[in-house]
Amino acid sequence: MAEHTGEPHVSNRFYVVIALILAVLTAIEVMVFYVEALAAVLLPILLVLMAVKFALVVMFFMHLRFDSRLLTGILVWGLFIAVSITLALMAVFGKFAG
Amino acid sequence: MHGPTSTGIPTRKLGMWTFIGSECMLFATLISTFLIYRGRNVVGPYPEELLNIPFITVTTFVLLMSSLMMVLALAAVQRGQRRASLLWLFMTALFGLIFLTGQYIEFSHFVHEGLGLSRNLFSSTFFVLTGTHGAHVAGGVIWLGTLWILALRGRLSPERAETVEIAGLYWHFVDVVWIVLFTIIYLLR
Amino acid sequence: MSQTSSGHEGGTYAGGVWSWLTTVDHKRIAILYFVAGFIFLLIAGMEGQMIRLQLARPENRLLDPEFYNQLFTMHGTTMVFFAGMPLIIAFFNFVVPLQIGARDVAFPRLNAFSFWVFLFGGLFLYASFFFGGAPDGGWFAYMPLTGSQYSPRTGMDFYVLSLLLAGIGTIAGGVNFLVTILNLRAPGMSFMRMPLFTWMAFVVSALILLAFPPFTIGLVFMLFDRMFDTLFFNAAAGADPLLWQHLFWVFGHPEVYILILPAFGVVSDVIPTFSKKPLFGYPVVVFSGILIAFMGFGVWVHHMFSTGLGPIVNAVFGGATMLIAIPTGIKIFNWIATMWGGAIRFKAPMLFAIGLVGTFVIGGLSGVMHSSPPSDLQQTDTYFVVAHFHYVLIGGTVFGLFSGFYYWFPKVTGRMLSERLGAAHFWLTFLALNVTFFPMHFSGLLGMPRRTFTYAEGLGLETFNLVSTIGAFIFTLAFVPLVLNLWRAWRRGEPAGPNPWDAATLEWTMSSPPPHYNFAVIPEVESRDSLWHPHVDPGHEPGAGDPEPGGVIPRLQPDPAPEPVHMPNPSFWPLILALGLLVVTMGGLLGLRVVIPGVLLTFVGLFGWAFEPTEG
Amino acid sequence: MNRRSLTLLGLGLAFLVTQACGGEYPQSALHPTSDFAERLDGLFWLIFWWAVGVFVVVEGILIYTIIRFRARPDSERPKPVHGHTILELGWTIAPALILVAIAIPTIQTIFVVDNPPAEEADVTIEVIGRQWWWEFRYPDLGIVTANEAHVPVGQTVDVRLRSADVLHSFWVPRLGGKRDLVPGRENFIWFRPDSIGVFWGQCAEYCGTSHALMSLRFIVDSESDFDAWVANNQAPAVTQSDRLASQGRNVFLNNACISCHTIRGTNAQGQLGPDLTHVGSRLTIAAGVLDNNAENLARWISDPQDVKPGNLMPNMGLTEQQVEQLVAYLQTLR
Ligand code: HEA
Ligand code: HEA
Ligand code: HEC
Ligand code: CUA
Ligand SMILES: [Cu+2]
Repeated sequence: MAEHTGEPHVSNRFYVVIALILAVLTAIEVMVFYVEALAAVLLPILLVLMAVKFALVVMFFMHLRFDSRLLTGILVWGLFIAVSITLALMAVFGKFAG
Repeated sequence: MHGPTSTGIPTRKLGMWTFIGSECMLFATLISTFLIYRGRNVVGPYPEELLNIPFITVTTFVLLMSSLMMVLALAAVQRGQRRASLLWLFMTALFGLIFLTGQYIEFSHFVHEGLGLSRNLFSSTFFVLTGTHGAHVAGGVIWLGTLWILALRGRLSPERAETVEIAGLYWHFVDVVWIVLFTIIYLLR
Repeated sequence: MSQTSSGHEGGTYAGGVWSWLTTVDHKRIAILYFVAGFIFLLIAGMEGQMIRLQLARPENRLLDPEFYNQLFTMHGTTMVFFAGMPLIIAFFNFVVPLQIGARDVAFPRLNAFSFWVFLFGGLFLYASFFFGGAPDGGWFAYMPLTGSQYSPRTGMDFYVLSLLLAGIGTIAGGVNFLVTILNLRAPGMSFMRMPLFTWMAFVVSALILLAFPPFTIGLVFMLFDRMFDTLFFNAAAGADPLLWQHLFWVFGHPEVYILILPAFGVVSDVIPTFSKKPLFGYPVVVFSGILIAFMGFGVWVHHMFSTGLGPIVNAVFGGATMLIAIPTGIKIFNWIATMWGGAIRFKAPMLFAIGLVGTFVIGGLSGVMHSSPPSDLQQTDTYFVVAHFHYVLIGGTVFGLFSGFYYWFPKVTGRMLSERLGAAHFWLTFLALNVTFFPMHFSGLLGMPRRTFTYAEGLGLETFNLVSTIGAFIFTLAFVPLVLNLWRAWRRGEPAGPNPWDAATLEWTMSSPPPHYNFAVIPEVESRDSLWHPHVDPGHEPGAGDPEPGGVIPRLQPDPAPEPVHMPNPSFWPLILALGLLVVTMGGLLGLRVVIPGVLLTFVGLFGWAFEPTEG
Repeated sequence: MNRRSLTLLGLGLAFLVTQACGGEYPQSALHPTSDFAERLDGLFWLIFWWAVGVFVVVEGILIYTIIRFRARPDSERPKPVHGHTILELGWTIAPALILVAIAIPTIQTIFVVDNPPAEEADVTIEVIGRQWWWEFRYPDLGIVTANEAHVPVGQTVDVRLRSADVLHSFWVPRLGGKRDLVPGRENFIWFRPDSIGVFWGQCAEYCGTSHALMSLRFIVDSESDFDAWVANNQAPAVTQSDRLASQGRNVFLNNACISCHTIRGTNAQGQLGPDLTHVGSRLTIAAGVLDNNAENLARWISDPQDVKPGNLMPNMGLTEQQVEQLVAYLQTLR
């Protein structure tokens, strides 16, 4: 059951590329925020971009991509409960009532 | 004390990950509160009057880049490149400090505009939420500082890279939290 | 890394107070937890009995309301956080490493740290009695009553600060045991071979990690509202005081399962042992436990049915709550099925285990009555609820813990307890429980609200309350045989030997008490019930050392250890760090001039810890 | 040991049940006298009997098992059994079905009791919870009173719940279940009383020192009695002829009393305490704690803190004589 852990076989360049993508995504986020035309779809866009950035960091900077699946499991469970409770609470407080 | 572990994952690393799993709940609670109370203020100043997107975008960028510094630092330590390790560890901590300074400027601006901690629901939730995150960053900076000193003393040999990796996990998580906060607090209205 | 080599002296300990202050050994930390937790149990129990004295007759003027309100608040808070939890963690500490074939927990020093902050939290809470009075907001401290406007005394500050302090240790413990069980299992100890108690320890650790943060944040909000006038629960500022209730119960309901699942774990180990039959439907029992824990996060609103959240919310959470009856039922039936066709030996641990199965059901069923929102509209905040949760907490948690106490005592001390005294203890406790709390179902339905320091004559509640009060004092009687039993064991308890109960799991393979290093050689596990598994030890000729006819051959640990075993050094940094945090906590009341030295001490502890040359 | 204590328990139980059945229970949830309370009651008994069923089955099997399979000297090692699919399905599905049987009526009831009354309410009462007494307002009738509400039998009463300070919970068991009074929110409960009488209620959410002493009365009148009560309570306070009483009136109006109490028709317009315009006509004082008679009034006025620790009415340090006069006055306020 022991899996490979420790340093991933990726170069510094790879990390720089990821960082660049992150920077670009952040730039896009801020841009769409200012574009009036997108106001309607702002929410979905921003949430998607946020999720992508999140995923990039945990997968590559935090090595989940190369590390034991167990670690991914731990994070996913934590996130799952956390997000569910957040949504449930907001629902109870009528945040989705429109 | 115990040789190969049942999962193959180093014990301290696994510990950090479980801790991170728990931290998710911590920030989720803060974020829930922030979202539930959004728009329920009875007195101003209101967020849209004060939030300075361009400014925060910069600090956000800085924090993102500190994550890059962090991975480079880890890689350097793993490869046993002492000078590189020193440099990147220092940069990570430095960027962290810059972020904190930015936060300090933002906070004092708000207070100056009459938005004290107990002014309205926005200020209460905002300060406690971002403050908790800031505290995490500060803790990370101190941690990185000690690692830097270790490196300086030449005590960060590749065998002890795990220590840096764990600090890195923590640092990246704090960064990830900010990615979420940035969107939720500043961009979503 | 420098380490002690406690090999050939058979793992004996250095004695003395200092050795206890600096110990990082899970077995000794277990004992510390147990003693502290038990003392808190007695204190809280006496508070419960004072409550009963006051309620013995209507319009009684024995205690004034201020004091009564402090009593039930301290009683509840202590029982849940400073008796229930530490007693459970005591068992985690002692049993889990032994059951998975480990020599200690993953982070021994963190383990010691957890204990010290818990202890300091408890002591800090009780200090309130001497500094301006104890907290009096009830154990769930509903805002706004507990805000600075309506509770100007420092009592609630003690509540908030002590629970924050203890909470740090609890979360650290959660990390520690989760990692221990994931990472330190002996070769062959796959998940599906783990004893049920370890399984539940695993699940509960996960529950702790996910349930405590919301509470921590809630407490921080309350602290800030009280000290810095933030507005988190201030209706005038547009906030909703109900948020506190949500945050508390998002934690609170999982918390009650944190309190019950370990008890279920104990019972799932005890019943097979004393029926001489492996657990019926092992995988199902495991998964129902996981399911209970998981569902526990989706039912919190059932504590708020009367707050008027509307039909949809109530329907959803009521339904979700009912569902939990199914996995719990599965456990109950599997336990019975385990006994079915067995050869049941009514030793003290088994008595308490059977007692749990019998009485927990009562509490569970009253729980289901609560889970229907409309019928709960009559029951909530009455003694009917008080009856419910004492049946599950005493008939469940306390019975489970006592079962485990009688079960593992021989392993911990190497001495046997008297069965007759054990039986007396069980029957008296069983009697006390029912005499005290059964009448509360009636007094509740007949109109007695909880948290009332007195009740009017003419409500027809006199008899029920009197009976309850009598019952509360039978509990004291029940403790007599226990105390006698301990005294007797200490004076002339028969030596226990490695496996007095002919049990199947790894903790019974080494001498009792276990050597410092637990396992002289890390075992290879081939099956679930290692010691019952046929021909574990080919080299052993039948007869010699077999526990009893029909018993199988025990595979024992060699003693002394063939070669030296390395164990972590004792360390006083956990204590220093905990002290630092205690001072910071005190600073919460005494101001910056105390906080700052506290922070400094904390850092001293942290760095001393970080640069101390040991693992973990 | 075993058998004896079991029989003992049996006897005790029987005793308790007999206790619960006979007798007067003015605050009992088991003696409903309104449509609302009857719904809750019906649902409760439905679940109760299911629970009894489960209880009997489980305990039955349990006791049978431990007796039947107790270890005997001759009993040899039992053979391991690891599972039994049919059985396990059985004890998963059976409870599920029982729960469905409970859930359906539950949800039906929820949508009745958590929604506003089906038909137009005949009487609307605003209840404002305060530490530690109840203020009742009849917006349509222009009546303000405290701790005792009158309602007509057989008509739908709509109760609107608000809090002036902390959480409280409105509970008159025989008329309906609990609903909390939450600062910043308005809750409601409703019921149609179906018999005349005095029904006791009590605050059911811990609200501080004297939470235990925050009770109330709901008095269900016949139509005519109710109308009479309304007429009487709409009128301002009667003016005194009696000497002692008018002296009391002066004491009242020249003391701090007026800063907290309202007596319509006088210049006493305080808001902190209960409206005393018709205090004399109430059955109890101080939120159901004392019967309303001269002796208790005197006791209350001379030392309210002793009657109800921590309540917001201070000890006024009045002379015997002033108290006597005040009592005379208050009693005339019918
Ligand atoms: C050990 C702790 C523990 C446990 C295990 C439980 C278990 C359950 N609890 Fe309880 N509960 C508390 C501790 C616990 N509770 C405490 C401390 C409070 C009060 C807090 C406070 O206000 O101070 C409380 C309060 C409480 C309330 C709120 C009451 C109120 O304040 O209005 C509710 C409401 O739904 C509830 C429900 C349940 C249910 C449905 C279960 C279920 O898990 C029970 C499931 C078990 C069974 C049902 C029996 C076995 C099953 C079978 C034999 C199968 C067949 C059964 C059926 C088909 C029904 N509990
Ligand atoms: C594990 C949890 C637990 C346990 C075991 C108990 C045990 C008891 N509880 Fe309590 N109880 C709670 C958890 C628990 N309780 C909670 C959470 C509340 C809610 C609080 C709130 O509303 O905020 C509560 C509330 C509560 C109330 C309601 C108070 C009110 O609403 O006004 C009452 C009233 O009777 C009560 C009574 C008792 C009694 C008589 C016992 C008995 O079982 C106590 C048994 C006695 C002992 C265990 C020790 C006795 C031994 C001795 C005294 C011997 C002396 C020894 C020496 C001197 C060496 N408890
Ligand atoms: C500081 C405010 C305050 C003052 C001054 C005050 N009261 Fe009160 N009074 C209250 C409050 C509050 C209550 C309700 C107490 C409770 O039931 O918790 C009350 C209750 C009463 C009641 C019982 C009413 C009922 O229906 O239960 C009477 C009678 C009464 N007061 C008379 C007096 C008299 C006479 C005086 C002057 C001598 C007086 N009060 C002065 C605040 C005050
Ligand atoms: Cu009002 Cu309790
Ligand atoms: Cu619950």
